[in-house]
Amino acid sequence: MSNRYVIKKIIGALLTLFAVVVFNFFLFRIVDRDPLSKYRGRSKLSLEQREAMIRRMGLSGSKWDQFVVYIKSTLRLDFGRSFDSTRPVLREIADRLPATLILVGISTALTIGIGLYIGAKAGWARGSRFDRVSTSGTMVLYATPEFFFGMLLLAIVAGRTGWFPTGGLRDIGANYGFVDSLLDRAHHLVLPSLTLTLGYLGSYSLIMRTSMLETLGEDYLTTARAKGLKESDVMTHHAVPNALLPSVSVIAISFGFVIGGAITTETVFSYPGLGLATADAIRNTDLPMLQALFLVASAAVIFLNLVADLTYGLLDPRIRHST
Amino acid sequence: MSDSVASISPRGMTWARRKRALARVWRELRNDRSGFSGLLILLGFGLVALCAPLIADRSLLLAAAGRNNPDLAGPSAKFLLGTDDIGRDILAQLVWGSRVSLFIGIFATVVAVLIGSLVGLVAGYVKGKVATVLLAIDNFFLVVPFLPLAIVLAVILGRSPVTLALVIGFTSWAGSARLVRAQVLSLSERGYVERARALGANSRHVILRHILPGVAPLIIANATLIVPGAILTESTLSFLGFGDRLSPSWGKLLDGAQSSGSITLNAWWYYLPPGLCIITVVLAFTLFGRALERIFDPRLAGR
Amino acid sequence: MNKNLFKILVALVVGFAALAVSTSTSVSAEGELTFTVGVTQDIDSLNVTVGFLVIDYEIWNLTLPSLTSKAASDFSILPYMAESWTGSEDGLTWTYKLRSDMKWSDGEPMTADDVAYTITRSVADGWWNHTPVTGNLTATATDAETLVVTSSVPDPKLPILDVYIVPKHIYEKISAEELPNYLADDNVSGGPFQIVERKEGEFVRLVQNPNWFGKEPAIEQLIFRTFETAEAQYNAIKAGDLDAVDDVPVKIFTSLEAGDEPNIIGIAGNQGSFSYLAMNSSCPTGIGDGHVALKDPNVRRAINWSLDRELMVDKVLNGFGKPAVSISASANPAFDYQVAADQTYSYDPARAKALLDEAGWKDTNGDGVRDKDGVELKLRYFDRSIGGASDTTPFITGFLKDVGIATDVKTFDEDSLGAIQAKSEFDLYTWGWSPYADPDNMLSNFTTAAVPTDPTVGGYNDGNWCNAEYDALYAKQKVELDPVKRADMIQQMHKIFANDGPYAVLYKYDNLQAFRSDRWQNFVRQPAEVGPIMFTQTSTGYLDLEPISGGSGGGGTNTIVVIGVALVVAGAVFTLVRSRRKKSADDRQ
Amino acid sequence: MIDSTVLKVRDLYVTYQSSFGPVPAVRGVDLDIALGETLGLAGESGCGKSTLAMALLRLVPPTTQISGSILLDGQNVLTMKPGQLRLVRWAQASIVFQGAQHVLNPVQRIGAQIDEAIQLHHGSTSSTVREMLALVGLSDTRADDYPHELSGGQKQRVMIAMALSCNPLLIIADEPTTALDVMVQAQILQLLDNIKRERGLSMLFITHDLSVLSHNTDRVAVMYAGRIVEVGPAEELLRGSIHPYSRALAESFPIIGDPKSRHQPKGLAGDPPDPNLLPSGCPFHPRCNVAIDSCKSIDIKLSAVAKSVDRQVACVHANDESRSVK
Amino acid sequence: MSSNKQYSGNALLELRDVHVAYPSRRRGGSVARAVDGVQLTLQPGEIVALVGESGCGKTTLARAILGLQQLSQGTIQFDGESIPTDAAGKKLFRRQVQIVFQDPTASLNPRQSVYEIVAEGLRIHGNSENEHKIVSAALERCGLHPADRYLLRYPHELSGGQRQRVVIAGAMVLEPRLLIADEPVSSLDASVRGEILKLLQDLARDKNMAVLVVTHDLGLPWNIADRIAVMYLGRIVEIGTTEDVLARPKHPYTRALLSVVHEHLQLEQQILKGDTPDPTSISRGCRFNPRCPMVQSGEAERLGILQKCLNDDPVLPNKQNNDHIAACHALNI
Repeated sequence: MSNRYVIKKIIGALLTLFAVVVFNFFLFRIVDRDPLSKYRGRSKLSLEQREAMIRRMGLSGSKWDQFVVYIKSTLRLDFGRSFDSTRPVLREIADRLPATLILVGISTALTIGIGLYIGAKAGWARGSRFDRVSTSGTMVLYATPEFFFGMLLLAIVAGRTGWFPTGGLRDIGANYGFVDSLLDRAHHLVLPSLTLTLGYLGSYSLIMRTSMLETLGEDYLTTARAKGLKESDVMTHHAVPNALLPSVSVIAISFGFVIGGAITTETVFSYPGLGLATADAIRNTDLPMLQALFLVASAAVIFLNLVADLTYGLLDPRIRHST
Repeated sequence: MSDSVASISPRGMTWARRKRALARVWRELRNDRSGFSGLLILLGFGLVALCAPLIADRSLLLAAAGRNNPDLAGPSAKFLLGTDDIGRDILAQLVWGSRVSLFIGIFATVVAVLIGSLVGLVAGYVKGKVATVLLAIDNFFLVVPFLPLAIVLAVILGRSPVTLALVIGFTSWAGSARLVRAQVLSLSERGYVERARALGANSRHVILRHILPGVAPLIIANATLIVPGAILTESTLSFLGFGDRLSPSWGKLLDGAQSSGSITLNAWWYYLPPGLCIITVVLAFTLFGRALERIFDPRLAGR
Repeated sequence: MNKNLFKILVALVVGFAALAVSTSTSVSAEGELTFTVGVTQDIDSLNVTVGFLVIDYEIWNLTLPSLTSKAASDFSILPYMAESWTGSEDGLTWTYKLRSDMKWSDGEPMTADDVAYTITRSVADGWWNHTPVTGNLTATATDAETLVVTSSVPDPKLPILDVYIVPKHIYEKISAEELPNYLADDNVSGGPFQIVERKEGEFVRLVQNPNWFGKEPAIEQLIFRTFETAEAQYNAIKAGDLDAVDDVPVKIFTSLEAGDEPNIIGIAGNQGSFSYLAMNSSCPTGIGDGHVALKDPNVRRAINWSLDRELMVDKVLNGFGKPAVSISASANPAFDYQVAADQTYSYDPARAKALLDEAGWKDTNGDGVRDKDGVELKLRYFDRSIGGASDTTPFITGFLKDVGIATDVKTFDEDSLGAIQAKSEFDLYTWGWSPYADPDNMLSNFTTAAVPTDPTVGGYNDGNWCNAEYDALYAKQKVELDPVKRADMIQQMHKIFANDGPYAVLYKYDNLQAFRSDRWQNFVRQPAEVGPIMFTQTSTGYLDLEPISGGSGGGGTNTIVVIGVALVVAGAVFTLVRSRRKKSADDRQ
Repeated sequence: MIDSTVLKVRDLYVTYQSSFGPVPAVRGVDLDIALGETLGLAGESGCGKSTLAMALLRLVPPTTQISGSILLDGQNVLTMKPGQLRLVRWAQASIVFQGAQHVLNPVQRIGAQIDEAIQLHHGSTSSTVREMLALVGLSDTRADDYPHELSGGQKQRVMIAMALSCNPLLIIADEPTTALDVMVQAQILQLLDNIKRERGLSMLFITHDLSVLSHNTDRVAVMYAGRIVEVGPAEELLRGSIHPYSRALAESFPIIGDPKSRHQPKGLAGDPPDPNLLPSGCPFHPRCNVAIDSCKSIDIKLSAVAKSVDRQVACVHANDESRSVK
Repeated sequence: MSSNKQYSGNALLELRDVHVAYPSRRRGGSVARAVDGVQLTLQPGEIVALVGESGCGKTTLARAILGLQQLSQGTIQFDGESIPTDAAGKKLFRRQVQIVFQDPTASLNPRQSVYEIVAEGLRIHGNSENEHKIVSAALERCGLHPADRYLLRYPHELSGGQRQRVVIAGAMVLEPRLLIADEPVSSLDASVRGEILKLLQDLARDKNMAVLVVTHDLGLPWNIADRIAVMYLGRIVEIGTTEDVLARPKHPYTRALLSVVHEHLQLEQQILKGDTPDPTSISRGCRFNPRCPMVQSGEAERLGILQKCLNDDPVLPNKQNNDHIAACHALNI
């Protein structure tokens, strides 16, 4: 992969990120929201105090001044204080980030793994029973809103059987050792990550199936067969690596949807991550939180897209070696 | 056909061609079991949505409509799908909900496809700085996480079905722009476009005669595949409480089912029908759209 | 599947699991008797000068002492920090004798000095949770155990003096400017419990305060877990994850009362919380842009007559509440409006229409909406986005439509709606109040003084309503020390308010709480018979709770379940891989 | 070894399944290739020549019906079990595909692709990637390259190296030089020729371009509509075709300097038939300028020509003295 | 028939020192000099074959003549005038110069019927009178008769040869004076090839239309061309009548090309080494020197021209129309 390719992609990602930052700035200045409503009536703030607070929030002066302050503080990762909790936004986010990282991470890994596996197998054996069953199944998964899965799982699995906790991140205050606390967290993760996985499995599987079908007619597969390779090896060594390529970028773009899925899933399971924070922040019109959450989510997707682009570059020698 | 050709005007011939093309699409669709059943399901839902006033009176949707009805009652002869938590007929809400959900899904798609096609067409046909800028904007909308953006816009713009549809449309055009652009780029390289240029055609001719007819099927197929996404988004927004509370969309019904505890109470008639409607319509649109894709894009034949 | 890819996936999952461990903060290591409460509200702020949500008060009740306490059964005064108190003849000065053995949880002595500091500082800084009580008080600590409080006017709120006492050694370090942003995260407690851990949006964990000087609770550890939905929370108690929940969905509560869950009991407790439709009456001294029609008391009355409160109680509350025509001034039903049956607003759309006709609002252009002098009777109707706050909206808008009043509904978050209220830029909006034990605070909300005049400061008179007669009565009851006379004045105020008032009060609703009756017993309600157990005025319910031995669920089962699931998954994967191996022969040839 | 015939095809029928029904692509073909012999197989697109090539190693889609027999070194390919078939593929007969553009896996290094074949048939060869590359005139640093880094000619060399890597008895070269430039085409043909001679390989050389066959093949078979219409020694067949189709095919490539073709492009009216809709009788009769009435109904079988033992023709005029010599 | 046609009057097409350069795709990469100084004239009714390997610039040159490609240097005159750059003039010019592309399948819009395809040129140029008649006539002239049988067909319903006939008919409706045929038969079946070539030859003769055939196949000019121009790396290295060039090739490149064409049996095979040359790196001196058999065999050194070959770029001598000339130092000894 040439440096030029890498640099180009990195610059592209940074530009998009910057666009998000700018977009954020304007978007949240359109909303009419009193930044000091939290303090209204609860303590007697003098006019000077109010002005000082507004100034500290970067909400005074011309739009340009505000923009400069905004950019500077964004670069310092200073997103101000939450309108709602009055805690620093960064702290709120730092508190909730790990939970979402784990949930989205595990679900994404499972989704990609299982989705690609099913898609590859279905595409390879097009028209077979496995293909028909799995494609129908993945289509239904694809058509089902993930929160509906969540509702059903919650009702049937958690509500009826009690095998899994109905929500939360862990058993609070329980007396657990290291291993037990790990298991406890895993236990709490099962239903939310299952929800998120089921919710997005379908699209990944369909994407992979399509790109598998695209490779099916390729001559190099005939070459591989002619060489005497087993069908399974033809698939794993020749078809899958090629079919993965177009999937990579489509999958990267889908990350944005998984982030959306995290919002509903975390809501259904009261799972205290960034998704739930987003839902709450929107409900409260907590602009500083929203701004930061939006930036974090965008940055995550932009970053993952960059990773996907670079992975693509690594996987595809045609890009890797292009100058 | 050959014997009557001499009498057919060029315009008639074009019509004949269109008719034949349509007939071909129809024939192939008939032969595509999943795509055709998707179409039938959609027609069914469309019919229900159109005939909603005939099936259930609009006044049944009013909060006070359940005045003399039992709350959360199971299906019965009087209430085929039972009642909701304030005693209203669920079937009536489902029927009217199909209107809202389909309207938002389709209107949002129209918005998305219009923006997407225009951007895609321009970015594909015009090269240089304009295309670069358009692609950057497209990339932005492609990469920025869509649901938070849609929610924020919904909060800013309000919650009526129309604004909701606009929001969803405005946030989901990027993919089709990309698709259209790729197709336009590939069409521009085709021999027949080159040939038309060599014949002396200007851009208008090339776009109208070759590029647009070439991308149109793709746009139609793509649109059919955007609708389910828009319906899903609407249901998600409504479920999260950002929909229009006074319009009984399916997502709204699910929200109501969830907040009234119908799942815990085993009131399946409240949460299953809207969920299944969403799944069915999304599935039907997806099957239909994929079938159109197969028909319009021979490359995908046999999928 | 490509073996390498599979390995990468396994590595990813393991990696995330490891991350899970590394980020897990250690939870309490001792085996403590834990009481876990599910709540649908997240703590707003633990700073007693900022917070205002019910959950905030609940935590303060458990962690901040007050001078006296209130009896669970009837709110009568009980000792707390003060063991005894004596008042002067004129009732203006009270001398409190405090316990001598009190310490804050951090070991600092808790003395009369803390009380005097709290009162003095709250007046100076204008703490909004304190000033309604302390505003007219001065306090001095003559020694560690003696506190002298003087009121500038006769004050029926004495000697209870119902405010939270804050630790002076903490608060004196924080300037008035910094105070609004103080997060109160040093967890110094003077109540039965102290906070040991808090995760925003997730939970707050309290343990017994070792320096607590009162009755030792059976509960050793108290956890409030935040849930996103009431249903999820109910499922959690059903599954045994919780011991109690506040806010059970009404339909579920009905099934609970029907005995569907033998291990859970439901308590529908009323402490005066009510919902209302505020109407912008455009007080001349206030600001705002309320609809001209609402200035006319007859239009407001018409709206009151147009509402079918019974239906809303039935459908929205499933019967867990009762229709109301005036506010609840106090959590104590003794102060409720004793309204005669013929004076109450019943559902009478015809009367509403007649009143509107009489007021000159008629539908002259036949569009179904009344108008007068070219002005349509179309009202801006705002409601809140949280939980079920907007459940009445479709009903009310429907009732209004029936009598020819159009509405334009918009939904806001609480703070934004609060900001709109502070500007009085609305016509109608719905909200709710929960009263204190003493009626003064609630009654003060409808005085002319509480009308917002500066949007940055706001005011609680959210009907933007003023009535001289009401103001006069308010001033009188405020300094009336005779409870009977005071109650009488309050009845008159109710009457004025209900007849002329800015509210269409909808109903009083019950707090629907549920408890694991297989694990706990001795549920004490406040007030007796009708009140809830948790989220009361004093939160003494927690101190009374007693465990039923052997009823508590343990975490051990979780491990077994997880291991079981892991085994099943591993088995499935193994089978899958095996079957793939077998089929990998060239079936395509 | 039973005899010196490396490949013996008898009565081979290959029928594809398409959405329009069965498509008979190869209809009763007999072929023999002796040890060290190169047979050229010529025909236009759709005549079934590539299907024939693929069928030899059963590389056709699974739904395709194949009947007849294909004896490769005495063993019938069509009755082999999959495992056995895999052993035969590449080790006994390998293929040089047309359009080297896509026949190499674009995401695998070419060294690995050659090595894959070597590893798979380890028992039958001890050659190394480096040797194979050297054999086709590529430096061994090329092993680390990806297909897209090579030119068309180089890719075809890699393909040849790969085909030789397991020391097969037979190489099936399916349009090995199509899409290459004249000069590169010549290079590849020369390379194939040299290797064939050095190793004593048998080869089936399939092309649509008769002109490349004259130098590189011993015998030539011409296919039309799924069957062989004429077969015989290369020179003889190209210079003096008997079947009107082979003659037309030969004439469509003018001999430069031959005044008969100067300003006289020769072609054949009509189009090759659609395998779905084969004409009755001799499938060539609609385009044939010497067809007689019986051609419409009677399909003449390939049979020996009186004047030459090596030649077989499927034409009613095969033995007309006046027409057979040109 | 005689191969030495005599032409009178002005040339129909005259190329002078035509250069076309593509900017490099990569930064710092060199420019691709696809066409690097070409002189060529075409007389009305004349068929000229432009022969060369892929990448020699022959297709770029064809596109440049059509105005589909910007010149970086030089002039192209049609009918004595420069190719117009304004829209109206361009349109008029395009009417007179038509092209037939290599792949008829790609040249036909699969969504249009044969009628629409053939009529497209007429519609573009606003000539809709008698459209039906003109289209039918053109189709029949191109061997698709009765035309009515084909009008409503779609490209995918036609065979390769029929498609190419449709393409040619589409060009012929405008009655061009110059037809550029870019590898017109290379994607067609061998048996169809001759028919299409015959059609081109007949059209040229009947309509007095000049044809520039771009091809890599030396047999094609022997079939139909009056003259041959051999291109190598953007330059014409040899040009002359078909008979002259094919019978007595002067340039070593032409000789090598001819030697590997199997039907030309007189010459001993001279297979040039190396790949198709790269227009981004044209060597110093004679552009053919890296592959030149004369240089490699030492013959150039023997003749004493090696230094010239390595340092001087040989140019085609000035010439008359039918002169047989080549750009090689060995010819000037």
